[in-house]
Amino acid sequence: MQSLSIIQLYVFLLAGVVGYQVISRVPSLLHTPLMSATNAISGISLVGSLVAAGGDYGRLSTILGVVAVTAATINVVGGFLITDRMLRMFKRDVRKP
Amino acid sequence: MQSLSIIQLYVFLLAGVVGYQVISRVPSLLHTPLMSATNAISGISLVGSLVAAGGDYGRLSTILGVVAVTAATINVVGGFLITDRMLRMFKRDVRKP
Amino acid sequence: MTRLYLTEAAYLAASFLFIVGLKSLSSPDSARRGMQQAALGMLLAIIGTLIQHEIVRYEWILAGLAAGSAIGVAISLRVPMTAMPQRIAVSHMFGALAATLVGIAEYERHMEVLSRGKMIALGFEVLFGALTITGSFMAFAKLQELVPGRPITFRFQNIFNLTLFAGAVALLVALIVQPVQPALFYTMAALGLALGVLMVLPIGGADMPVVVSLLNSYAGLASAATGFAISNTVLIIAGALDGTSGFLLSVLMSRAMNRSFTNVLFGAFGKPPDASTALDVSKLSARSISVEDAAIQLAYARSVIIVPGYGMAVAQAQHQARELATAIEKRGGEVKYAIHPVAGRMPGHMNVLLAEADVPYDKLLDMEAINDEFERTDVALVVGANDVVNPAARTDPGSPIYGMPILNVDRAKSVIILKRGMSPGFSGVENALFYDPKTTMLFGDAKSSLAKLVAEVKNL
Amino acid sequence: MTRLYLTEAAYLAASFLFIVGLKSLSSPDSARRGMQQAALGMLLAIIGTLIQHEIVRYEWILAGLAAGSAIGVAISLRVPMTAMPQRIAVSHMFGALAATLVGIAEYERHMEVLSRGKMIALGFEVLFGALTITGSFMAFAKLQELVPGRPITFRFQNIFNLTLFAGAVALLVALIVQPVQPALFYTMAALGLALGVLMVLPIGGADMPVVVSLLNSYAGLASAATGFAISNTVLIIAGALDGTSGFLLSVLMSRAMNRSFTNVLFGAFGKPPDASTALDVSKLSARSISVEDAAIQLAYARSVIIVPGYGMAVAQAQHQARELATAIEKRGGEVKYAIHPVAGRMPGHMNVLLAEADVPYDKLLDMEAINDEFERTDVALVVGANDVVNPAARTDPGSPIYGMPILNVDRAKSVIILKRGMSPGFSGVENALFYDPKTTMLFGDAKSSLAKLVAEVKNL
Ligand SMILES: NC(=O)c1ccc[n+]([C@@H]2O[C@H](COP(=O)([O-])OP(=O)(O)OC[C@H]3O[C@@H](n4cnc5c(N)ncnc54)[C@H](OP(=O)(O)O)[C@@H]3O)[C@@H](O)[C@H]2O)c1
Ligand SMILES: NC(=O)c1ccc[n+]([C@@H]2O[C@H](COP(=O)([O-])OP(=O)(O)OC[C@H]3O[C@@H](n4cnc5c(N)ncnc54)[C@H](OP(=O)(O)O)[C@@H]3O)[C@@H](O)[C@H]2O)c1
Repeated sequence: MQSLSIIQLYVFLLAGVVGYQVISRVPSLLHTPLMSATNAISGISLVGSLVAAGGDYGRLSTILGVVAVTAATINVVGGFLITDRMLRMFKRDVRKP
Repeated sequence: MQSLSIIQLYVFLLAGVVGYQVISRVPSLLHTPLMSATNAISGISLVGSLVAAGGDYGRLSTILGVVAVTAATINVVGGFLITDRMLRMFKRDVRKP
Repeated sequence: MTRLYLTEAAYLAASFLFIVGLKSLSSPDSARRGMQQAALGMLLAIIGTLIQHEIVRYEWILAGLAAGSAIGVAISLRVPMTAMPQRIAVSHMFGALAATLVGIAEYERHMEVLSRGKMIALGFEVLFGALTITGSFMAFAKLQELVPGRPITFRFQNIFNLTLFAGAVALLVALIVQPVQPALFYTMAALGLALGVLMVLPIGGADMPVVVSLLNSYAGLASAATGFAISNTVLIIAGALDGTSGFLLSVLMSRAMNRSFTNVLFGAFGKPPDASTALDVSKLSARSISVEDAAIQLAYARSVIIVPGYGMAVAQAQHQARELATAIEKRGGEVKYAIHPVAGRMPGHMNVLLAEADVPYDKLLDMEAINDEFERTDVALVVGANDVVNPAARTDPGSPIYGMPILNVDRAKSVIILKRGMSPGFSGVENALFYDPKTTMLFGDAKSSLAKLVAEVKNL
Repeated sequence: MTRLYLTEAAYLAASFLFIVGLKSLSSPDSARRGMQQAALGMLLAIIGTLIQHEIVRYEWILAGLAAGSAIGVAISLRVPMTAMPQRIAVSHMFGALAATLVGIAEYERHMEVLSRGKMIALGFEVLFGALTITGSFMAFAKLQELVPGRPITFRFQNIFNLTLFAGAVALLVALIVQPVQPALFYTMAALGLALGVLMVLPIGGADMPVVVSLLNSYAGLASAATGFAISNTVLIIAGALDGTSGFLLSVLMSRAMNRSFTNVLFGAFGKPPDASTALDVSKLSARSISVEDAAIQLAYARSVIIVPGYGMAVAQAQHQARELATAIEKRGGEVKYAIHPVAGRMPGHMNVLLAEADVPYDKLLDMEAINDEFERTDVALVVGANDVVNPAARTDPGSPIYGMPILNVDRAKSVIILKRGMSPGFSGVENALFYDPKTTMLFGDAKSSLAKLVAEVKNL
């Protein structure tokens, strides 16, 4: 386990570096979509929720799980929808080539 | 073990992404130093060699290990020296502010 | 076994599709496709999870998914662009809620067998999660003006909050030493919830965006912690991405607002800075202008720069702004938009609004790009912007916005300012620009003023 | 336990210092410090390893470290900048050697207990390692001209090589199924060694740089594989970094040379393209110029662009080039350097040479930056460059260099070309520029020609 959680730490930090490099290149033009995009992605906790809801670990786990699934799904569906709605609005000047 | 080697794969790929992003921003001005820099860094296999050479895993391992240590050290020392020698040569125009 | 491989493959794909998606946001052309790929990644992650043997009953899951999707669609399709900040705030709440509940479930299940590492992860997950739930809700409430937007403060507030936080951390430590103490665990969660509220109370509504994206980063950290707790790599990666993103944005924001980030982090920020400023407006007077005259100026200008600000968002005047621009362009004038990094109330706020009004994004120029053009501009039309065009940021070291880079509106040949009255902007600082001889004020709600201008310009 | 933490901390620090170091290479100002930090990282990694309990005897280690350092210093301090490609090639050999030996040791030790995952890792490690050892050595030998630089080819070469490679892979698979087959293991290693040689044989000396950086990438992959085999994260990360870097560079190079990367990967590249070209030089004649006249042109030119090429490297004429530039500048002329991405024989070749001659790097302009300036330039002085200034790349679709972006030397008001004779460059293509009316040739070794020019210009 030991070494596993250490290497997980590496993953976390490396992902952080990647995130930093990627995000710092997003123009302010798209900062609002960025906010809702990361928001949608944070819905990934759905993955955890599914296990809690679907595995049979007793009543409590199921209840908590289902609520969690619902909440996370709102994030995912809502987040990606809104982001797409925003991004659809950004258009090039048609007159220019 | 299973999940360990999978997560190691993540580390490998994430590091690859980081590498890609970092390297693709190195100006051609510094491509030669870059080559020798990565070369020096590849001397990291020294870490593996040390264990082979210093642990007591019998004659063979020690011999192979020592040769490996020597070879890797050449890389590390030589690589960083040369890189530094090159980089030292790059100077701004003194007359300009 | 093979299933396990499938799941892992799905997670791997998801992780990289997320990265690809965020990378695509570096240009508006690639952005949409990229985010669709990210969504695909999410789908893969979900499927990958559902096929696991661990999962035995599906009915509940499907119920949850259905309900969630329904609500998600509902709250996403009609929300106006001006309501984005609160929309985003509220959904951080949902994300954090999920993470927290999962954390609790995990704890209840494994309490007895928790390794130290896992307990640390779970602790962080629940603490950050709880804090984000209430924090986000408060932010939402303030932005939605369910509760008064003004900062709510009391004596020793910071000390009090810090003490509570210390308490929570102490409990966490205790739990790490000996996990099987449910009482402590739930007290810690409760403290987290309390801290969330207390953290946001002293912050003015206008500063919420900083908080919101900070909470975004917390939500990210919470899911990353979940990842550590249930050793799920895609959670760790997605969490890390969100964590950095939220953090980076709030730093950028506070920097653009010329606030130190610590000042932002440690409460009491957002208190409207005491408006004691070099400028005494009592004996100054601003020239107001009639719609007709303003229309004439605009109609015959060769070059016009529109400077939108928070006021445009409040008035929802973006469509009228574009119509005016088109009208002027029809008459041969050239129109550009100058977007200040912190114009409005969230990063990129103006861009989204104007994009919504079909303004092509290559006409939205950011500060660096346009600041030198003001000299050569006949009319700068300021639509509900104030702080971002306030010369005090350049001239008056005493002013709270001193040092914040601003748009050089005052360098334009003439300036027309649309606002309802003389009241100051978010920072509470008086604006000398309003009293500048070449400035004229067109009072009234930005939307109606603009509509009138359009009509006039068309008739000329 | 604490030791284990120390080690892990050291590795973590090392990994990030490596990334920091490479990141710093994005600007010449930060580069040096950054690489020193990377070196520090390496030191940490070494110390972190030495403190492990696993390591019991130090005398051998110290011997190895001492010997390695001695050799490393020796072969690094005096090597001339022009010998960089072979210098780098040879050290890939050492890196790969280390990885391979470690792989063998691991195999001998754990053969019986190897998990499938580990066996895959070990296999890759040894295969790639062996291939890199001999490959790098061949590259070195060719660049050092110990063996003839020209491509050595025979019939069915590609098929033959591919078959061998397939064989090696087959052995690897067999080993994964049943690791305890030393015979197969060593045969695979041997095949790897053979493949390294065969892979490089058909490649012309001038193409070596592409191969060298490809081998850099292989060496990286080998160490990454080591990392997987002995589950050591810093090895994995460093390996991944090298892997991408080497791969990226060789792609960039072949692109700049207008070669598809597959064409580069699959042998038979580097064969001097059959010089059948639209241009028939038999009835053309180039105007040669005397040192005196050339000196006068240069001395009275208001603007001069020096275009260095492989010839300058061969002649080691970089110092004379700088002296000439200074002499011209003393007389009030303005001098710049135009650096083509693939001028010379390795990426950034010209930059390093001129930097060595104390040319400030902000006078080294790359193609994009300077190509428009040639129109406004009085004299373009081409020092041993050929392909990178060959108009055929623009005009002659039949030519092998067609489509490669070139420096617009032919747009300059007048051109002086320093080379020894009329022989073509690396690509073997005749160069119409030499016969252009406004071009004059100053024949002779670049170094001596430049030296003479300096003397003349000073005397004027
Ligand atoms: N963008 C971000 O991320 C962010 C985040 C947090 C804080 N902030 C802060 O927000 C401020 C943004 O500056 P800003 O210039 O855009 O806005 P501002 O300084 O807040 O000024 C907005 C102006 O619009 C006017 N207004 C309000 N409603 C209006 C309506 N319906 N019609 C016409 N005018 C109206 C107001 O004057 P009247 O009431 O007289 O009409 C007010 O002076 C900066 O101080 C920035 O630091 C930005
Ligand atoms: N940079 C890279 O990474 C890289 C890698 C692989 C291949 N390449 C290839 O290398 C070529 C580089 O082009 P280039 O224009 O720099 O060089 P080039 O095309 O190879 O031409 C070099 C010229 O220098 C002359 N020369 C040789 N020794 C000389 C000396 N001592 N004094 C004066 N002149 C001398 C030669 O003519 P004489 O013999 O008549 O003197 C030759 O024409 C490109 O084709 C590129 O694709 C580059």
